[in-house]
Amino acid sequence: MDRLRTRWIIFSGLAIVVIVSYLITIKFKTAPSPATLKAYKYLDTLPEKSVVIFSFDHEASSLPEIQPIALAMLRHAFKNDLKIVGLSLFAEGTAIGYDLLSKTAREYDRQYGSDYIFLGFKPQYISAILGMGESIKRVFPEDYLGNMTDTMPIMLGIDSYDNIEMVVSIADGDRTVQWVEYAGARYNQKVMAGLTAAMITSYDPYLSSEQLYAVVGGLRGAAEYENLLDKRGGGSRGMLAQSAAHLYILALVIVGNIIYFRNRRRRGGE
Amino acid sequence: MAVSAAASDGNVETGSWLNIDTLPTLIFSLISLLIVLYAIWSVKSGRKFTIREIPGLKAVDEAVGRATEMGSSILYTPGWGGDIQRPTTIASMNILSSVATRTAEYDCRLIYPTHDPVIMAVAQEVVKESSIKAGHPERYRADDIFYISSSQFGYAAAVDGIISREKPASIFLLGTFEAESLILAETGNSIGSIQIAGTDSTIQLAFFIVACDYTLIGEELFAASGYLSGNESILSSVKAQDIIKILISLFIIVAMIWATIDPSSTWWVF
Amino acid sequence: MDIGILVAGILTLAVFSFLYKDNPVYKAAESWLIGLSVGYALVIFWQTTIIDLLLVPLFSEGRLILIIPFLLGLMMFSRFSKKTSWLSRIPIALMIGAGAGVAIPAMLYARTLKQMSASVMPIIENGSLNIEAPVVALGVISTLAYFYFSREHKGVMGSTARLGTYFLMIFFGATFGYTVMSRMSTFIGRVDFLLTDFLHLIK
Amino acid sequence: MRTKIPLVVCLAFGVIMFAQYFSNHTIARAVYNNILEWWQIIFAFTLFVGVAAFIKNNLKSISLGKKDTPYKIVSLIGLALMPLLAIIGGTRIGSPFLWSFENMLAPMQATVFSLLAFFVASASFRGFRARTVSATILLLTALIVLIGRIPLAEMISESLPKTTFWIQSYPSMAARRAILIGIGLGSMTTALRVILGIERTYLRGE
Repeated sequence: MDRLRTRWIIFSGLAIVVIVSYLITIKFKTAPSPATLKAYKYLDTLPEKSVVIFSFDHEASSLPEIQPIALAMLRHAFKNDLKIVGLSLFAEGTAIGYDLLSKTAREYDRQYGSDYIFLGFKPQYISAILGMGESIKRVFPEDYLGNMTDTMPIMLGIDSYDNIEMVVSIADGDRTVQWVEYAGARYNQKVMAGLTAAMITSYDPYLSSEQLYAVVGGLRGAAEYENLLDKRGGGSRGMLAQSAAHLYILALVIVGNIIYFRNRRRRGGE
Repeated sequence: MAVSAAASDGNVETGSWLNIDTLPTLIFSLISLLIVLYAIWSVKSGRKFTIREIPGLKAVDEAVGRATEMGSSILYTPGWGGDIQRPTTIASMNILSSVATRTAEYDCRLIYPTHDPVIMAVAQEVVKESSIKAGHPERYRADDIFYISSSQFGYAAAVDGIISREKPASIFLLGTFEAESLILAETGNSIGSIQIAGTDSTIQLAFFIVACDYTLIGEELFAASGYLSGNESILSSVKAQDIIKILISLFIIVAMIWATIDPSSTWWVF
Repeated sequence: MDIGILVAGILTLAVFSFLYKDNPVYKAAESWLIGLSVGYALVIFWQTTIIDLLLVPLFSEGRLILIIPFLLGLMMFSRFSKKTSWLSRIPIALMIGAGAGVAIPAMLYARTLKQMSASVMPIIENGSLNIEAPVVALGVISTLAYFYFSREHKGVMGSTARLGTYFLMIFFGATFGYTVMSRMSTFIGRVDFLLTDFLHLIK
Repeated sequence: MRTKIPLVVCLAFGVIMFAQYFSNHTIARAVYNNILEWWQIIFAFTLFVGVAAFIKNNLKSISLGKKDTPYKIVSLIGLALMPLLAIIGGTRIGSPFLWSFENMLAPMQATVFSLLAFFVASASFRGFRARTVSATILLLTALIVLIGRIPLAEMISESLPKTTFWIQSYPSMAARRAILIGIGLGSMTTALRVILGIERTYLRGE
């Protein structure tokens, strides 16, 4: 009973901390991390009409964290008039990817079929990634809306990774690794990622070896990107709640350890 | 590069049989292949192969002994994430076999909840065999090895409940864990059980290390299972990997000294 | 209110009810979720693979070679009968064999060769000490030593491996921190939905 | 024969796919492309088999009248609903199929995941103890990251976020790299044993 009561107190504490801090609006200046800055600069200096693949390699469960990152990067790409080929290597990323892509396209008045396209989902990701190195149209004979891919204006000059400047993998797991290990290693395709925070450290070695070009990580990464783009979004809005939650956890760990060591000393003294 | 080499032969269309760019990988693959074959041969030909002491493994006896002394039970669960084909699940089964032998010898109760009916069936076989091997087939209790629910949090809540009610003296969390790791390890910790955990997921490992007494980290889990089961196939893998690890370490040391002396050289870049 | 948001809001609250305790409402919501997600995957796989890659090329383009993977795919269903279940091993063997074959060079290149190369940095660069170079090299080598199983961890090997555990703990610590960050962000995202879309407390 | 054919198939496709990596030849590419397609098609069938097994297991426990029967029925209805909606209204934008995804599946999925925030909180109070040197290093690093990545850190000191990045980019990255090398070698040796037919676990489990 006691155990449950502490649990409920801690749970309610977290809920209150996050909800209250979310209701307050404070604008933070979030200095960009080197990895976010690198991603931003790359997309910023890419010539107009360059083609970028956005791959939605995540499940619906990480949507809250992934969405602000994806939106910020998509906005940037559309703003700079880059052509976007969207796809998904996770079944659940499909509908989400199309939704985010068409939503941002509307903001910048970009046309489906000529400025962007969504190819949909392919299972067996390794085979799909490798196949696109040979022919994208062969892996995706039809787009998500059922059009024949080879009839779409945007696809006229696009055949394989040779025509793609960058793959942006929006991921909550190790799908980006497969982009790096198959498209990157085999076809020299440049890859960068938008990742959930939990995955950031897993990708550090790839970032350090430059197999992965850049990373925009977590809600914080989204906030940094929004800041660079000078367009407020979900990342910036969540920063105060995020900070409050971190401090709450910090306090819990410290208090928990104080109790633990006091008890241990008391037991040791007996 | 390979294409231009082919072009000079006058057959651009067919490409060359050997892609020169992949030569380092080919050489490294062949060397690794030879090392693995050597290791397989050496283990098969009965050469004695020892594995270093793994603290978590040494604690198995302690854990069983303590549970017996206290007249309490042991809880063993392979986590929610894996199916029977996963290497971690197989490794977990190998360790279960040895734990079950001890519990049968000491007549200690072994509780094994799982999320997968197939894993349940295999675990029943394993524990039954171990009880027979220990000379106490009557101490095998099929009802203690049971299927709970395939839902992640349903499984977590149920195991959580079992831990709070039965208060097992020792808990083994070995296998494929996902988010439920946190819930189980925390509950086990709060009732003061000895906890031995092991998995290959880095995120869950972080939680295990702070909440459990012993943690088998990634490869250690596999090595431990090879050690306990004497499986030639696993042992030869462990051995081959050890040999290659030495080569890699030497490579890094030599190349780093070289890079310091002759900064213009780049022979270590592939 | 938009009916979709209403449904989403109610289901969100049903899932959150688990925080109080495991209850029938949560269980029903979760079973519903499991069913929907399997159904969703089924539809997507049917469209993107069976229609696009198999039926259309096979029947309208006449690529007869696709009969082979079609038959191999059907063999998977032999698992449901004890007598024929061995047939399903053939397509599984194909996938596992092909996967293993592709993986060997890819793993060795991307995870081993590339990572080895990237760990090499000059210790002294342009006359000044490059502290990161020995840190990275020592980190990689000592962690590899921790995962070296053929010898007891005593003497030099023992202290190197011990150093390796410290590097590992720093990595796990950083991962831990970022994972906590991730979990909080997910919750904040749901709070955003509840406060903004569902309850309209924020404009 | 029952083991031999699969072993031969595994060996053959393993060797072909290994060898093609090192080749640019047109024939090698064509063989490779075909195998990639076959692989995708067979993979889709494995999913269908999984769904069939899911239905079978649920029906079985319903027919046995177990305690969780109502939940199994709920699952099965959910499973049947999605294909049904897809057949009736298609899967395009504005279809009931996508509506169900966006308003039921996705929000529930995300909410289930967000429950973890709470368990992290309760575990930080009760489970995360600096009991050993290792656990202490781990906790300290975690706390540095937790503080170093919030906007507050920059207000306290410029060097706080910098320290975080340094830890992340060098010592932490080095350990992760060694783990990666370990996993790479482990996968490689396993793959070799699979191709050579020494590792046959996948042939069990029927």
